[in-house]
Formats: sequence, structure tokens, C-alpha cells
Amino acid sequence: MPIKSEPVEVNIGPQHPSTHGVFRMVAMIDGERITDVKMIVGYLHRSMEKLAEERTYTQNIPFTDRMDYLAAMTSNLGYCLSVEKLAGIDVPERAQVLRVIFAELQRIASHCMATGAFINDCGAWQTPVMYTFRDREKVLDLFEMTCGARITTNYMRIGGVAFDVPDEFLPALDMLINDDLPFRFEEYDQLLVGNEIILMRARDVGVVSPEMAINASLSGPMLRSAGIAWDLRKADPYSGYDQYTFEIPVGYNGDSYDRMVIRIEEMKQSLRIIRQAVHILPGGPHKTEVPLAIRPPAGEAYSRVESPKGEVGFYVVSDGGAAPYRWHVRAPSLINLSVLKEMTVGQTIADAIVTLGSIDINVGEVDR
Amino acid sequence: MTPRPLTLITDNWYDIRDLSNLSGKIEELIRDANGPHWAVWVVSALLGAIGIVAFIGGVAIINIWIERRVVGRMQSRLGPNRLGPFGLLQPLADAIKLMQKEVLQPKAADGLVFSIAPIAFTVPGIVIMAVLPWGRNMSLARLDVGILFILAMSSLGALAVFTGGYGSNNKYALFGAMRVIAMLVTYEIPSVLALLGLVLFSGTMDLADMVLFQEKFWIPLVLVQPLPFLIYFISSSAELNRTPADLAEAESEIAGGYHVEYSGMKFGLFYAAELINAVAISAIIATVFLGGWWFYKLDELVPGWMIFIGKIYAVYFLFVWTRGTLPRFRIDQLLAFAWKWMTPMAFANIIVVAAEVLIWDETGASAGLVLPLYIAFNMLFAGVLIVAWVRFMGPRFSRFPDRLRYFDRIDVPSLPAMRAPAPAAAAPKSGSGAPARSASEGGGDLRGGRLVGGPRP
Amino acid sequence: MPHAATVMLAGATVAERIRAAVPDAVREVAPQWVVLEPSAAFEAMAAVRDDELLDGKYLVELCSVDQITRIDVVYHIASLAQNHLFELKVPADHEHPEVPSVTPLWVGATLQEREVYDLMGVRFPGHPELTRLFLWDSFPGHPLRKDFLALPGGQKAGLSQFPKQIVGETGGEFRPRRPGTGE
Amino acid sequence: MLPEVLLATVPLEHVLILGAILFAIGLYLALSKRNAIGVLMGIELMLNAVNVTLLAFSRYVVSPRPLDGQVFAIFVITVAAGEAAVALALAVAIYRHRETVNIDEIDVLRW
Amino acid sequence: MITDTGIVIAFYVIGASTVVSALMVAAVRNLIHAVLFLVITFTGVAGIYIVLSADFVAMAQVLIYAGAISVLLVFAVMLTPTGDRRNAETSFQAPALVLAGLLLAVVVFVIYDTDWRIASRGQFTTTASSLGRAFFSPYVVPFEVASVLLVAAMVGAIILTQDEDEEAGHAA
Repeated sequence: MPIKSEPVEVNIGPQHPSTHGVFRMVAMIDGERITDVKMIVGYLHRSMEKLAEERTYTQNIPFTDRMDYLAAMTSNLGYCLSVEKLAGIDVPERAQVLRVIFAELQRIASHCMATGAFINDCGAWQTPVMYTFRDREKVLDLFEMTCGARITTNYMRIGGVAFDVPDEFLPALDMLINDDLPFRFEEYDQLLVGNEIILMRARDVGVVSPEMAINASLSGPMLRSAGIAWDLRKADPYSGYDQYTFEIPVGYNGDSYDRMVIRIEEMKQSLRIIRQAVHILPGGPHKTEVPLAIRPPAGEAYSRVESPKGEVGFYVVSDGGAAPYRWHVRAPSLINLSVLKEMTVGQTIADAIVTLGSIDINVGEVDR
Repeated sequence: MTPRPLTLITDNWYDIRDLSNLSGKIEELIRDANGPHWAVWVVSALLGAIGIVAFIGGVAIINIWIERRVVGRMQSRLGPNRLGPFGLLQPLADAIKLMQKEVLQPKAADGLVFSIAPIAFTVPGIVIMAVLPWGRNMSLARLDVGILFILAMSSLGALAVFTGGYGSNNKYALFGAMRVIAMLVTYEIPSVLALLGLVLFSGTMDLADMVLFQEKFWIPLVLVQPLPFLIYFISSSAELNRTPADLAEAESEIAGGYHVEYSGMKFGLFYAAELINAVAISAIIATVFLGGWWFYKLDELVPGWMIFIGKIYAVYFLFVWTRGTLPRFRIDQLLAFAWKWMTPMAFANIIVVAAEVLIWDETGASAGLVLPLYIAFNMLFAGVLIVAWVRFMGPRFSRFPDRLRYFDRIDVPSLPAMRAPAPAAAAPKSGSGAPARSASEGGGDLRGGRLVGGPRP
Repeated sequence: MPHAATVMLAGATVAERIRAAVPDAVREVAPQWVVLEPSAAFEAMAAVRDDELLDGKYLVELCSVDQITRIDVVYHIASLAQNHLFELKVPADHEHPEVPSVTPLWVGATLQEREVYDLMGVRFPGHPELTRLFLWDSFPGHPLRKDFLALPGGQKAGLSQFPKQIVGETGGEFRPRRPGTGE
Repeated sequence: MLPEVLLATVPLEHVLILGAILFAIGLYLALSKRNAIGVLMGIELMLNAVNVTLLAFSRYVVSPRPLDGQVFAIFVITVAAGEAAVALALAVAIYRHRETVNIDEIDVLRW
Repeated sequence: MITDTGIVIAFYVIGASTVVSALMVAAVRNLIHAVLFLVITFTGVAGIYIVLSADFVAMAQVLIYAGAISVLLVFAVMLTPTGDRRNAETSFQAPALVLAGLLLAVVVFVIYDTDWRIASRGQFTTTASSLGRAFFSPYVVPFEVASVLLVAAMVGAIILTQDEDEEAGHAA
């Protein structure tokens, strides 16, 4: 008869230093091992889908910034693409290239945040977060230069982008992507990828098998770390992504370490894309003229975009009116959490925190 | 005492290079005034104690500032620089803030034990300072069993941590206390064995004699014994609960560890104790490995204890450096690392050192020939052992190729459709494990036109 | 070989594959989607998932649309291997919507079905833990429904104008009061 | 270490009495405590008392090798450490099988 | 030369505090407090060793008793049920008291009855090296036997506290 240790219920969150926002995980632990995990979300639920039904299509764009507030540009892009698909609006060439540039810059900023927070969960005293945030600041300065806001950018419009880039944008972007960021990413490679303690803490922690990844409809780094080469920019090229040559990094056994290394590699690939995009940036209008209260024909459209967290999809149903009849968002953070239980049960609390950090959820997107 | 040729200031009392002259002068005064015999003892003991307490007080304040500035610089930010020049008054502000905070005590806490814990945690750090040699003959207590005294005192720390964890009657605190004790007891063994290697080599347990040994053979022991330095540094960073082994207050896991229930000056004492213990351990490393106050005749010009403090802060920087960069071990990895690597390495090291001492004594060879040979051999030996451990005993990640695969187009392997874990197919309408959140629990509803009640389980 | 860009399968091809497996599952075929009979929905979904041509192993997205007379539960299913996507709809009664849960087929559906139950009120028998995802249990009604807090004249209610509600009279399930209809 | 002529001031008898008192307390503890760990504490105390008397003899009494007392004291300490480990392991094992550590209830020899 | 009053004072103070804390071990109700008082007793006894100028043994005592055995006791108390943590006595308390008193009386009588041959020893400082040499000259065999005993104790303790599944693990 082993020494009886009664299971203890431990609350991780909502005010917990390492959960990303107000996300609460109730874990039943026996000694060090977790026996059961229950997820409680909804602390940040603003019922955006109900609000969107009472605002015009253009007024809904700011909602997309505040969902995944770490990747506002890609959410804007997803929503504008679905409305353009519904209303059959074509986007000028310059706008498409600008959209790609800003989407990739946003990916770099979001992955910087994700990598820094993940290492912080492994226990490093905020040192990596400071470095990754320093690089993220430079990207946000570029956003502020063009659209005035750093995080809730609200930069994309139906039919193109809100403003054309100012003159000093391109030289600043050129200096950033050629002289500054490549050396930073080399630093991350040396510091983080080979670090033995991170290897010990992240290897074989939160493992997802390829079958489970597909069955649980995971997307983004979660899917690619399980060994499935699936990236929407290659599978369903939108906004001119097929003209650029870049590669998708794919992991081997779906553990937290693979996800971290994939995010760092993706940042390098984004740099490649931005260089090619800047090279072929054409002149011309940055937006087609679209009436402010656009009334797309009755019908529905579903379009999706590869955001740093995964596949962000917008399912817009219109009844011909000025406001969408139904406005649904496929939130990758919420769906990526469906495997949290399979990944953490049986491991220790420390591993559960590391696994949660590697999934890289954004509670604004989970709760909408 | 050997005459010192290069003495700028003759050997009278205001020679600050060695404060023992000062105490010697005071003893003379007492004897002239033929005071009682024991008065001499009391006075010299008081002088030493005042010196140490002043050092401890200064260190506890200065180190807060140093640690925050250095870690700040490592994180490419400035660290505190608002209060006073270069933020020097910041630690004072912290201390005052802590002092005026109310000291809370949980209701069901064990009063006596709860308040004794921080004191018991501070005592070892301070007491260790008494045995250290600050100058040529400037040490408060030249114990013949110096190193054993240090080990005994540092082993008391484990109990103090337990009393803190148990006394605060809090699930997290007890959880943290148990973890810390397991870690402290485990890491005591490698540190004892590492110091044993040094005692063997220098033939004495008295710290002052050890420094004289290093002065006689003109070599700091860290060169001769690299492996014990490594082992002692890692195991003492575990004993001090500093990253990479700060399991006790692993915020991301159990919040706060054993001092979660403390507030006000009690928490301040715990925090200061951590710093004092860190300085005590780095002082030991400085004495035993880097040759305390001795530095190639420099102690003729500069007072010995200044060199010693310089070395203390050199070692202290190492601790802060690891704290600033390394992530944290998991508890089982930490303990496995101690048992599977540190202890066997320490045993191997003792055997090698014993052999070396035996050869040295039997052949009676001169130090000039033997020591460089030993340095080379020990360095090689340490390198071989580390590589061997990483290759065979270390965590094996060979089966995961590190580099990722790169695809320029999508490629999804055709996988069998996975049978999801079949939940009870005909689950009753409300789901099998209806959690406690049934509707009858009541709570927020639309009373008075105001949405009442936030999200609750 | 996967298509260069994701192809949206036409309703007809999907309907024809489903009829081959489950004869009476298809209720209506539209150019972009197929409407399934609620009764045979689960078998149709299983057939779609295991069919080699359709190969619907990846449930992209699951949501619900309130069409006043009925509530449609919309499934977007895709095959990553062949890079194509198709849409299925399962209609359910407006007052007591009930659609069989697809969690036995796709684990990804668990949280999405709980969200649909929470915001639209569609029950999913067979779901392991069908409870509210975002709102607290005693929240009256399901906010995404069109009739939620509808004010006179059918104008959609802004969230700030809440009519008074007498506690206890209507029990747990809060029925929005429709002036003029007397109930 | 400290120069002292202890002889004239602290007679050997006082030290031995101290040892005897500690031994008596240890014996009382060992015999009267209900909890097995209480009994172990009593035994540890008795061993300490023995050590005190040993060192007193080694310090005061005439003998060819005065240090033998200290050697013997160290042997007593090592044996006591081993004994404490095994005894506590026994206590935990007993608890695991019989759900209790009270001496009164563990009086049946058959498991 | 008058003797060191400091040492004498030290002896009586430490002796008194040790006896008081030993009594507290018996008297205090909570078992954890009893363990903590026992630790105070151990350190007090180490103080007495220093007064008897046995430095090495004093340090060994603090290291082994106050450092290790006390942690062992605390772990044992933590592992056993909280119900038994009251420091209660068995019914055998009164006879135990009488027995201890009688034994004390006998020993005190013996102490004062025999005439100890007090050695008029002046400076008596034991250095660790002299103790070490004493260890190896006549007592080499007991030294080795002690190490064997410690290993046996360690193995015994581990096997005794093994869970069933761990044993099964090894057996399989």
C-alpha cells in the first residue's frame, strides 16, 4: 500500500505570472504529477461576434485588431480578404505587396514575443524577454511610422491599405531587415537553440503526434512541429504570396522545443519574404475606392490567413444589408488549446507551464 | 612572523594593512592598565564582531544594488538609476519600504516557529564570516577545524527553511520547503566532497593555513583543483537557491516557495539572508580557491582585506551572471544531476588528489616541478570527465536531429484517420462528468438592469 | 497530388460522394455547400471523413448561423493532403436546436461545439462535457441568437438597454419579454 | 584552542552529572513517548549523554592515550547516524503497513 | 593564575540550557516543536564538547546531528499521519519517571563515590591531525567496520521504505 498522498487542486491563473493574459487552468496534482486539467476561459469575452452584427463592414475592422492584439495586421488582412472575396473587389498590386510586408513584420513581432515568453516560462529571469522585446520595439516603430498605432494598427481597409507608406519608411525598413535583425536572429540561434538547460526542459514536453495534430485541427507552429508541412501561404496563396520564394520549417516530434525553434526559423523566412517584397514594390494606388458603408451581395464567404498563432479564418454571411448578418472568426489559439489536456496530464506542473508557453495562446483571441 | 621587507608604514597600530595590529595595540593598553585577564579576550572578540557586522550590514545593502544593476546591464537595460547617483539609494528605499510594511502572520500559523525561521536562516551566513582569514593574522577565530565549521553551519540552513515553510501553514510554502530541503541535503554531499579534496591537498583544515599554503607555493588552488571549483560552485548555487536552481521560489510554478506568507521586515530578513549567504559562500570560494588576502606580494602595498573583498565580489559576479542568464532546472533533473554527476565526480576527484599528494610526499620532489604537472593533469582530468559525462550519462538527445526540415511546398503525409478517444457515445444529455457548475448554483443574473457577476467556474 | 491553391469543392461532387455512402443523408445541394438531414448527419460526417476521395480528416471550422426560422450549424472540412475544402450545413429547429456531436470524429470540435452551445444554445448529445465555455452557468439565454433581448419593432438591442427581469418568476431559463404578445 | 586550566574550576563530577541528567531524560523519553519518533528522539538523546561522559573522561582522567575518548565519541556518532536512519525507515515502513506509529497499537508480532 | 572564569561560566550556562531544552522535548505538546527543541539540545551538547576542548567532535556533532538527523526526524514526522503528531505519553509514563529518577540517583552516587584519578593536565589542545593519527594508529579496524556499517544502514533504510511498485519495478 503506497504512501497515500491525497490529490491537491492547484489553480494556475488567472493572475499567474506565466499564463499569457487572464487564462485559468485548474490542475489536480498528486505529488508532482498532474492527474487532471480543467481550462476556464471567458475572462476577456467581449462577444465581438454579436457587436459586429450591428456595425458596418468597415466599422468591424478595429475588432480584428483587438482579438489577437499581438498580430493585429494579419487579423486585419484576413477579414479584408473575406469581405473582398464576398463583394468581389480586386486589390491594386501595390496594396497587395504592402499587405505582405506588414503581415510578415507582424509575424516577426509576434514570434519575438512568443519566444521571449516561452524562455521566461522555462525559468530564465526575464533576460530573453528583454532582448526579444527590444527587437519587437523596432518593428512596432515601423508600424507607428505608417499607421500611427503600435499594436491596434487598424491599417488595412477593404480594397487595400489605409495610408501609403511615408518616404522615410523604406530606408528604415531596409536598415532593419538587412543590417539589424539578421544578426539578432543569429544571436537567438547561439543563445537559445543550443542551450542545454532549455533542451532538458523543453525536449519531450507537451508532445503532439501528427494524427492527433490533424484530428484536433491544430494549425500554425503546433501543426508544423508535429511534422506536417502545412502553411496557408503556400497551400492557399493569398495577396500575392505565390510570387515569393521561401521555405516552411517543419519539426520532427511535436514537442515544445521544436515549436520554439520553428518560430525562430519562421522569423528568418519572413525576412526573406520582406526583402523580395520591397524589391518588387510597384507604384500606383494603395487602395481601390470602396463606399464607406459597402453593401456586399447576399451570400457567405470563408477566407483564411496564416497568422503567427495559426490559421485565422473569417466566415462572413451577408444579407445584402450594411452590417454583416453573421460574423464568425476561427480563432487558432482556442482550437490549439483542445489538446492541452492530452499534452499535460501525467507531467509535472513545471512542464505544464512550459507546454502552455509553447502553445503561445493569446487570450484576446481565445475569448473574442 | 616572517619580516616583511616592503613595508611602507612600519608595524605600528595605524598600519591599516592588517587590523590585527590595531587590536594588538588595544590589548597592550589593557595589559598596561593591568585589567582582568579575560578583558583582552572580550575586547578582541568585540572588535572582530563589530567588524564583521559592519561588513555584513554594508554588504546586504550594497549587494541589492549590485545585483539589480548587473542583471539590468545583462538585460540591455539600465537598472535602478533614479534614486541618488547611479541609483545608489535604491536599496535604502527598498529597506525603508520593507520596514514600514505591516508584518502579517497567517491566523493558523505557528507563531513561534514562524518568527524564528528568518533569524535561523540568517545565522549561518553571518557565523561563517567569523572563521574566514581577512588578513595575514586578522581572523576572528582561527579554528583548527575551520572548513568543518563552515560545513556544519551551512547544513543548519536546511532546517531554517523547513521551519519557515512549516510555520506559515500554507500549502504552497510547505510544498516549496520540502523541495528545498531535498535539494539542500542532496547538494551538501558534493560540496563536502569537493572541499575534502582541497583539505587533502593543502593538508590543513584551518582556512588561514590554507591561504598561507597557497602563498607558500605561489599558486591559487583553483588552478590545481579545477574540478572541485566547478563542483563546489554548482552545488553552492543550488544551496543558495539561486538560478539555475532556484526551485524554492519558482514563481512560474508554485508561487513564492517557502517565504510566500512573509511580509514586511521578516521577508526583508529572508531576502537579506539570501544575499548574506551568497556573500559568505563566495567568501569561502575566494579564500579556499583564489587564495583569500594573498595576491603575489600585492598585500604588501594594498591592505589584505581589500584584496579579499575584491575576490569576494569577483566570485559574487559569477553567481549574478548565472542568475541573469540561465533558465531553471526541473526538481527531478536537479537531483538526478547531483546524484548521477556531481557525487561520482567528487569521489573520483578525491582519489586523484590522494594519489597526487602521496606521489608528492613519497618522491619529495620540489614544488616547482610537481605543481605544473599536477595543474596540467587535473585540467585534462576535469575535461575528460565532463566530456565523458555529456557523451554517455548526460540527457541523450541524439534521437532527435536538431536541424529542422525545410519544404518549399506543402507536403502532408497520408495518415490513418485517428479514432478520437471515444467518449461515452450515448452520454446523457448533460455530459458524463457534469462538473459542479450546475445551474442551481445561482449567481449573476439580470437584476436591476445591471449585468451581475463576472465569469466564475 | 495536392492542388496548387486550395480548391473549394462544388456542392454537387460532395453530395454525390455522400449519397454513395449514406443514401438519404442529403437534404439539399447548393453550389457551395450541402445541407444534410439532421438525423443522418453523424453517419454522413463519418463517411465524409473516411472517404478516400473527399478525405475530410481536418475539421477547419465549426460555427452556427441563426436563420430566424432555423439554426444552421456550418462545418468547413478540408483535406490537407489533397488541399481542398468543402462546406456542410446541418439545420436544427430554432426553439430546441439539437445536432449530434462530432467529437468522436474530430477532437478539435470539443471547444468549438461548447462555444456554439454557449452562444447559440445548440445542444450536442454525445459531447463529453457540454458546458458553457465563455459565460457563467447562470447567464440567462444565449447572446448570439437573433431573438436575444429583441426590443419592440425587431430592432436589435444594444447591450446597454436591458429590460427589467423579475427573479424567480421565469426560473433559470430567462425568456425575453415580448410586449404585445402577452407572454 | 582556548588556553584554560579547567581542573580547579569545573570538577569532573559536574560534567558527569550533566551527562547523567541528559541520559535520564533520554531514558524517560524513550520509555514514555507514545509516538515511535518520540522514542527515537529519546535514544538519540541517550547517545549524546554517553558522548558527553566519554569526552569528559578523555579531558580529565589520567590515561596513556587521552584522545581515545574522542575517537570513541566519533564512532558513537557514526553508529547513531546509521541507527537513526534505519530506525526512521522502520517507523515509516510500520506506518505504511499499520496506518499508525503509536507504540501502543503496534504490539502484534504477526504482520 | 586564576582560571578562565569565561569558560566556567560558559559551561554552566550551556549545560543549563541544554538540560532545559531536553526537558522541553519531553514536555512540549507538538511533535514538530519537540524536534526543534531536540536540535537546540544537540547544538547545546556541541557547545559542551567545545568547552571540553573537543573541537572536531563538536563540529561533527553539529554537522551530523543538527544538520542531518534532525532533517531525517522532520521528514519522518511529515510522512507519518498528522493524527499522531501530539507528543502524548503512553500509560507507562509514571513508572518511566520513577525508573529514570532511580537510575539518576545511582549514577550520581557512583560519581561521587569513586575517586577519579584527575590528570593535572595543563594545555590540552587537540588538533584535527592528532585526532586523525589517533584514529589510524590503534583504531584502523573499527574505522573500516564503521564504514561498512554505514553502507549497510543506508541500503537497509532504502529497501525498508520502498513502495510496492518500485519493488515490482526492480523485480521485473
